[in-house]
Amino acid sequence: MTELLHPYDITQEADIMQPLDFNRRSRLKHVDRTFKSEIINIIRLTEMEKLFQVRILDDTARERFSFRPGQFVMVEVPGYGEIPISISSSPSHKGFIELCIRKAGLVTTILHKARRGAPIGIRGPFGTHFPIEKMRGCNILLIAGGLGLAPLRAPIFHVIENRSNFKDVHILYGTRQPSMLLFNYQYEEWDRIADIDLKVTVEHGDESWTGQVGMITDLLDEVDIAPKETYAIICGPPVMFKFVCNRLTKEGIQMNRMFVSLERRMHCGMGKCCRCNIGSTYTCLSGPVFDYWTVLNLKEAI
Amino acid sequence: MKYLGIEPEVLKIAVFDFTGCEGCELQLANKEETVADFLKVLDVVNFREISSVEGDDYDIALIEGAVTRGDEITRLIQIRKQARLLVALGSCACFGGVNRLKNVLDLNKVNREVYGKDPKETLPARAIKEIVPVDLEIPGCPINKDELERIVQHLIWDIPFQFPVYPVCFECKQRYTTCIFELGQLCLGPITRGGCNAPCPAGGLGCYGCRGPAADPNYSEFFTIARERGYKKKELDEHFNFFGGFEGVG
Amino acid sequence: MKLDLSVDVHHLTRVEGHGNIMVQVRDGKIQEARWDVVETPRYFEAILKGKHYTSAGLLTARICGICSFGHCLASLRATENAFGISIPERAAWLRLLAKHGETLQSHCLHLFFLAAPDFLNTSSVIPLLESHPEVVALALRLKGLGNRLCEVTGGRATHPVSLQVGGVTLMPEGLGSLRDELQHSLDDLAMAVELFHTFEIPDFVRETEFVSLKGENEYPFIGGRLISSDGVEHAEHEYLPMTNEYTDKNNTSKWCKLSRESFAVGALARFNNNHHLIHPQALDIASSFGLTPVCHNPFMNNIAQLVECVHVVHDSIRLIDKLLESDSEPTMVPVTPRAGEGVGAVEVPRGILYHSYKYDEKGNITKADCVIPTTQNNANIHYSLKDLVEQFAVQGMTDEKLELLCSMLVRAYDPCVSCSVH
Amino acid sequence: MLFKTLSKPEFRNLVDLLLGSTEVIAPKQIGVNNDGKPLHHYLPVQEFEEIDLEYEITEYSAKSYFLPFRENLSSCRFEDDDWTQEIHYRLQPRVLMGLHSCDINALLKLDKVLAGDRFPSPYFISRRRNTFIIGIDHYPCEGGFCQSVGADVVTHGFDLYLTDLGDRYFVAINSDHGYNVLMQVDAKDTTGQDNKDYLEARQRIASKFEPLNMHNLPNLMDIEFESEVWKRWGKKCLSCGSCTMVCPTCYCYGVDERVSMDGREGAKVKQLYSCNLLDFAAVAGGHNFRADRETRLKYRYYHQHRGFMETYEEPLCVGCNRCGRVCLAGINPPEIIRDLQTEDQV
Ligand SMILES: Cc1cc2nc3c(=O)[nH]c(=O)nc-3n(C[C@H](O)[C@H](O)[C@H](O)COP(=O)(O)OP(=O)(O)OC[C@H]3O[C@@H](n4cnc5c(N)ncnc54)[C@H](O)[C@@H]3O)c2cc1C
Ligand code: SF4
Ligand code: SF4
Ligand code: SF4
Repeated sequence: MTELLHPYDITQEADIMQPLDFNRRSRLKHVDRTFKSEIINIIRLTEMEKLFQVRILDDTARERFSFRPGQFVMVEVPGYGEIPISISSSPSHKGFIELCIRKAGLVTTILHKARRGAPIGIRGPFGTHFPIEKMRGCNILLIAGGLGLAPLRAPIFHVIENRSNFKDVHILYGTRQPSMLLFNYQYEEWDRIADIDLKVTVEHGDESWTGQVGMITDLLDEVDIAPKETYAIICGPPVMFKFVCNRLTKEGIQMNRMFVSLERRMHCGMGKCCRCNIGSTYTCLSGPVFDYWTVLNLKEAI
Repeated sequence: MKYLGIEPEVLKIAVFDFTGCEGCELQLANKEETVADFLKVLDVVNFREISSVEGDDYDIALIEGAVTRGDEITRLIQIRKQARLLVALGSCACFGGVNRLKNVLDLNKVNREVYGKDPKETLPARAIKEIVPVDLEIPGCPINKDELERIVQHLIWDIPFQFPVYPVCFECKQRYTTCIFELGQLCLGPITRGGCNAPCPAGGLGCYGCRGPAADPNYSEFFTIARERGYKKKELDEHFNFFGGFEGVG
Repeated sequence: MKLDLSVDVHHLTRVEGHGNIMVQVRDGKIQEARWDVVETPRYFEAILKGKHYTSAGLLTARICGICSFGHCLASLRATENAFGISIPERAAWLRLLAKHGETLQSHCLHLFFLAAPDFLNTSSVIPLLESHPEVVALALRLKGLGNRLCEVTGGRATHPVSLQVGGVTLMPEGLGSLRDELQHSLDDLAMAVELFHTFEIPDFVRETEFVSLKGENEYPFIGGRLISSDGVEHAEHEYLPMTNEYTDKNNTSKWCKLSRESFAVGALARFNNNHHLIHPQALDIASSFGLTPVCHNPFMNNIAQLVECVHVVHDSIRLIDKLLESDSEPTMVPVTPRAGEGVGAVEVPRGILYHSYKYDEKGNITKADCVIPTTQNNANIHYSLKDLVEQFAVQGMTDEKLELLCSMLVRAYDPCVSCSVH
Repeated sequence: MLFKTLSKPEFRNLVDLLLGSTEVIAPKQIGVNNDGKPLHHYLPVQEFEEIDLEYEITEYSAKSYFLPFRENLSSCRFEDDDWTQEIHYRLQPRVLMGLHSCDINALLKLDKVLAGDRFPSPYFISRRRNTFIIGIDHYPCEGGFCQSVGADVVTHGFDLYLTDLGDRYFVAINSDHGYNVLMQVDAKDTTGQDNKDYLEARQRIASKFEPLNMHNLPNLMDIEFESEVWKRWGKKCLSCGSCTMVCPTCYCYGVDERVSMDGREGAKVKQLYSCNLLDFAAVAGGHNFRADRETRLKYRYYHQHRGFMETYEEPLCVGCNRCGRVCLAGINPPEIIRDLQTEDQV
C-alpha cells in the first residue's frame, strides 16, 4: 500500500533554519529554543537580590542579540523552570546582559544558589520598551519602588550614555528599609558624574540611616516639574504607580507621557499562554511597558 | 551529580510508621523504573519496613500513619526533636485517614466487640499535626510516587514545592475520563486537591477525597450539585468522612 | 553445660508492621521464646458497620498496603455472595489477573527486599544497589511487572479503584505488550531461581498443619472449599470452624488454631495442599529445591513463593490470551443489594484471607468479620520459634546468630503484621 | 471550491484506504451516560465499523490532537554540569475525520493565534499541517449556538467536507491533498440533481437553528463589567477548569519543567491550563490578579467574546456549548449571554 499522506517536516522550513532573532518575530519559528548562556559573575546586592551577569555563549547569537530599555528575557534553568526577568543593563553594552533577580520562589531560589560559570538559558528579548528616543530634549522623571529599580537601570544607562540629549533627569527611589536599597554602589556615579538628581527614601529608617524617611510621593514634592516637557517612567508595585501617576496627572503631565512597566505571570513571553492577559491584552506583547492612558483603559490592569 | 556548579546534598532520611497500612511506605519502593535512582539520592538511615539499619542521624523524617496509642505519641515527640524537617506521608498522617472513622464510635464498646476479654489500648485517631508541628504534608491514599519524586528533588535543592491548587476534575478531564456524575455516581473531584492524576474516576470510581480539599473549594455549589442529583446526607457523609481530609465539612 | 542466650528484637525490621521477638535461654533451658504482635489496632470490623456496600472494598483495601488487592477481592466476593451475584467470566479473569499481579509483586518484594538481604549478609536492599546491582535490577523488573498487572486491571498498583461489586469497571489496555513482558520475565525468573539456589536455606523441620483453599481444577486463588493437611474440609462460608480465632493478652493480633495448637497458611500451605495443580514448570523448579509435598520446613515458604511466581506468570499469559479473545464481552453486572450474609475467601500472598459481611436490605453492612492470614500464622510463628530455639540453641551459638535465625524464621512467614491487627 | 459526490460504498473504500496507510482519528462511541445517551470521543480507530459519523457531539473537542493536554516543548540532557537542549516536533501524518463545522472553525481561530505572524508555534503548525481533515455536516446539536457566532458553516480549514445526501456524500474539496486522496476512489462529478439535493440539505440544517441574541455583545460586556450577572454565575463556579479542557478554542497553558530521577534528563512540559483555576494569574509574592471565582469566570467570557473580537473581529467561541454541557454547576454561555442581554433592560 502506498502512503497516501506524506509527512510535512517543519524543521525543513527556511525560516526555522535561520539563526534565532527574537526581535524579528514574524519569522521566528523555533520559539522555544533558548540561547545557552553562562553566568559570568554574580553580585550580591541585598539579602534577597542578586545581580547576574550573563553572557550568551554562541558568538553569532551574542552579536545579534540586542534589546531596548524595558524589554525582558525569559530565563531558563533547565529542568526547573523559566521566568520573565527585565534586562537591567545598558542596551549599548554588547558582551553580556545584567539581570537583577529577587529570590521569590522556585526558579529564583535555585538561581540564587547557582555558581559563577553555571550554564542557563535565555530567550528573548520580549515585550515593548520605554520610548526613550521620543524623550530627547525633555526632562525625565525615573520613579522606582523596590525591585522596580531593576528595569529602570536600562533607561538610566541609556540616559547616562547620551546625557546631552536630555534636560533635567531625576531618579526618585524608595524602598521599605535601608537594607533593601539596590545598586547603592552606583548612586555616587549617577549623582555626581552623570549629573542626575537622585533622591532616595525609605519607609522605615534605622540607626545608621541618615537619609529621608517617607513615601516615594514625598520625594515628588522636592522636584520642580515642567509638565509640558517632562516624561515619566514609573516602575514598582501596582499601588505605588497608581499613587504616583495620579499625582503626576495632577501636576499636568499628559497620561501618554507616563510609562509604567506591569508585572504579570508569564509562561511563554510570546502571546500564547495567556497567563499575562489583562482583559485580553497580552502584557508580554503589548507590554510590559504601557503608557498610563492605555493602562487606565485596560480593565483589571490596576 | 553536579548542576549549576553545585553538588546537591544527599538527604539523610528516616521513615517511620505509625497506625496505617504501610501502603505509602510501599510506594517508596514502587515505580520500579526509577526506584534505584530514587534511593541513590537518599541516605536512608532508618526504614524498618525494608531495612535493618536503625540510625538516629537523620535530617528528614517521613511519618506514615496516624496516631492512635500513647506510645506513638512519645515516639513521635522523640522523632520531632531529631528531625530538621518532619514530613507527614499519606492521608493517615495528614488527616488521620480511614482510622478516623472509628472516632465516632464508643471505643470501649468496640474494643469489647473485637477483643472480648482482652481489650487493647487505643486512642481516637489523630493526624500528626495534631501532636507535633509538621513541615510538609504529602496527602494521598496512597501517595502519588511521581509527586513524591518531585518533592524529593525539591528537597535536595532546598527549593519550595507547590502542590496543585486545582481540583481533581482538571486532571480527570486531561485523561479524557467521562465524568463520574454523568455515570450516575457521586464524586468529590470538584473540591478535592488535584495532583493524583485522577486515577479513581479514570478507573470508574468517584473520588473519595483522599488528598483533602483543593485550594478554595466551592463547597456550597458542590452541595447544590449533589442535592440536585439526589444524593442523601448519608452518602455524602460516607464520602466526606472516608479519609478524614474534610473534617467538619458536610 | 551452661548455655545462656538472649534475643530481644523490638520492632522486627523488614517485615510489614510491628512485632517483637523475645528469647531467653538459661542453662540450656528455654525460659521464654515469644513472637508478639504490638501493632496498633484499627478496628476495621467496627468501622465497616453501617457502611454502604460500595465502600466496603475500598475501606478494607486500606487494611494493608501490600495486599490491598487481596482484601478488596475478598471483600467484593463476600458482598457478591451476600447479594447472590455472580460476576461475568471476563471479570473473573481480570480479577484473577489482578490477583496474580499482586502475588508477583508481593512475593518479589518479600523475596528480594525483605528475605534476600539475610542470605546476602546485608542489612537491606539498599547496599545491594552497589554490590549486587543485577540482583536489584532483576527484582525490580519482576516486581514492576506485578505492579503493572495490578495497574492494568485495578487502575493503580496499590488500593485498586476499578475492582467493584459486580465486576471490573476498567477496560484493560496494553494487554498485548504485557503478555510479551510476561513471556520475557520467565528468563528473569530463571535467573531468580539460580540466585536462590545459591542461598543456604536453614534445615529446620516442624510438623505443621497447613490450611488453604482447595483447588478443584486450577491452583486456587479466589473462592472455593477450604482444606487442611490434617484432613479437615469445609465450605467457603464455614470459615469460622476453620479459623477459631482467640485473643492473647500480649498480642494485638488474634491467634488461630485448628486440629493442633497452631496451623500455617501461605505459599507453602497452598503448595503442600495443591501441588498437583501448579504449572508443571513451577513444579519442576520446586523439586530442584527439594520442595516436595508435604514440606514441613517453614523456611521453605520462601521457595514456595518463588515457585508460585513462576506459576502466576504462566497463568497470567493464559488469562491474557482469554481476555484478548473476549474483548467485547461485559465485565460488569448490575448490582441490586439485598439483606443477607456472605463470605469471601481469597488466597492472598501470605495465605488464606476471609471477609464475611452481613447486609441489611439497603446494602449497608450490619456485621463484619475479617480473618487475616498472618492472624492465622501468628500462633504458628510463635510455636515454631520455640522449636527453632530448642533445636538450634546449642553450644557455640551466639546471641547474634540466634537473633538472625529467629528473625529469618519470622520473615520466612512473610508476616503482614498491620494486616493481622486490622 | 471543487465538489464531487461519493457513493457510500466508495466512501467506505476511501476510509479503508486511509486506515491502511495512516493513523485515523474519528468519532467513536465509548458508552452511554446515565440517561442512556451515547457518549462519543474522537479516538484512534482501526476499523470502519468503529467510526460513528452520526454522532451528535463529542464530549471533548478535537483540539487535543493539535494542542495536547500535555506536551514536551523541549528536553534537556545533563552531563558534566552542562546541558543540551533538544526540540522535536510531531511529524507523522494522520487523518482526523468526522469534524463538525464548529470544530473546524475552532481550528481556524487557533490558527490565528498559533500560526499567525507573531511567534508562530512550530508545535502547532507541525501538527496542523500533518493532519488531513475530513469534515461532515450535521443537524444542530442540543444547546449549541454555532450559527449565532457564525461557526455553522465552513469554507476552508479542511481537506474534504461531506454532506450526507442519503445514498451518497456531497464532497467539498479544499486542498490538493484532499483532491489527490479523493482521486484514489471512484468519486463522481456533481450533477444538477446533486447540487439541488445539497442545497436542500443545507437548507434543512439551517432551518433547525434557534438563534441566540449576540447583538452588540462586546460593548455589552464592557458595560456589564461590574454586573450582578457575573456575581450570580461566578458564585457557582467550581474553578475546576473542565470547561476550558473540553473547549475547542481555549489554548491557555502553563509550563513547568522536570528532571528525571537520575538527574540525566530534563523536560520542559506544557500543560493546557485554565483561566478559571485559582492560580492562573497569581504571581510570586502571593499577589493574585484574579483571586475571585467571579473575576476568573468573567475573564474567560471576556476573552472569548470581547478580547478576541477586538483583535480578530470574531469571537473565540464557536458555539458548541461543550463547556456548558460539561459544567457540573450548569454554567453555560447561552444563559450567561441571555442574562447579560436582559440585565439592564426592564
Ligand atoms: C516583565 C517582567 C519582568 C520581571 N522582571 C524581574 C526582574 O527584573 N527581577 C526580578 O527579580 N523579578 C522580575 N519579575 C518577576 C519574576 O518573573 C518573578 O519573581 C518570578 O517569575 C518568580 O519565579 P519563581 O519560580 O521564583 O517563583 P514561583 O512562585 O515558584 O513561580 C513559579 C512560576 O510562576 C510564574 N510566576 C510567578 N511569579 C511571577 C511573576 N511575578 N511574574 C511572572 N511570572 C511569575 C513563573 O512562570 C514561574 O515559573 C518580572 C516579571 C515580569 C512579568
Ligand atoms: S469524575 Fe469526578 S473528578 Fe472527574 S470531572 Fe467528574 S466530578 Fe470531576
Ligand atoms: S481521585 Fe480522589 S480518591 Fe482518588 S487518588 Fe485522587 S484524590 Fe484520592
Ligand atoms: S465554569 Fe464550570 S466547568 Fe468551568 S471552571 Fe467553573 S465550574 Fe468548572
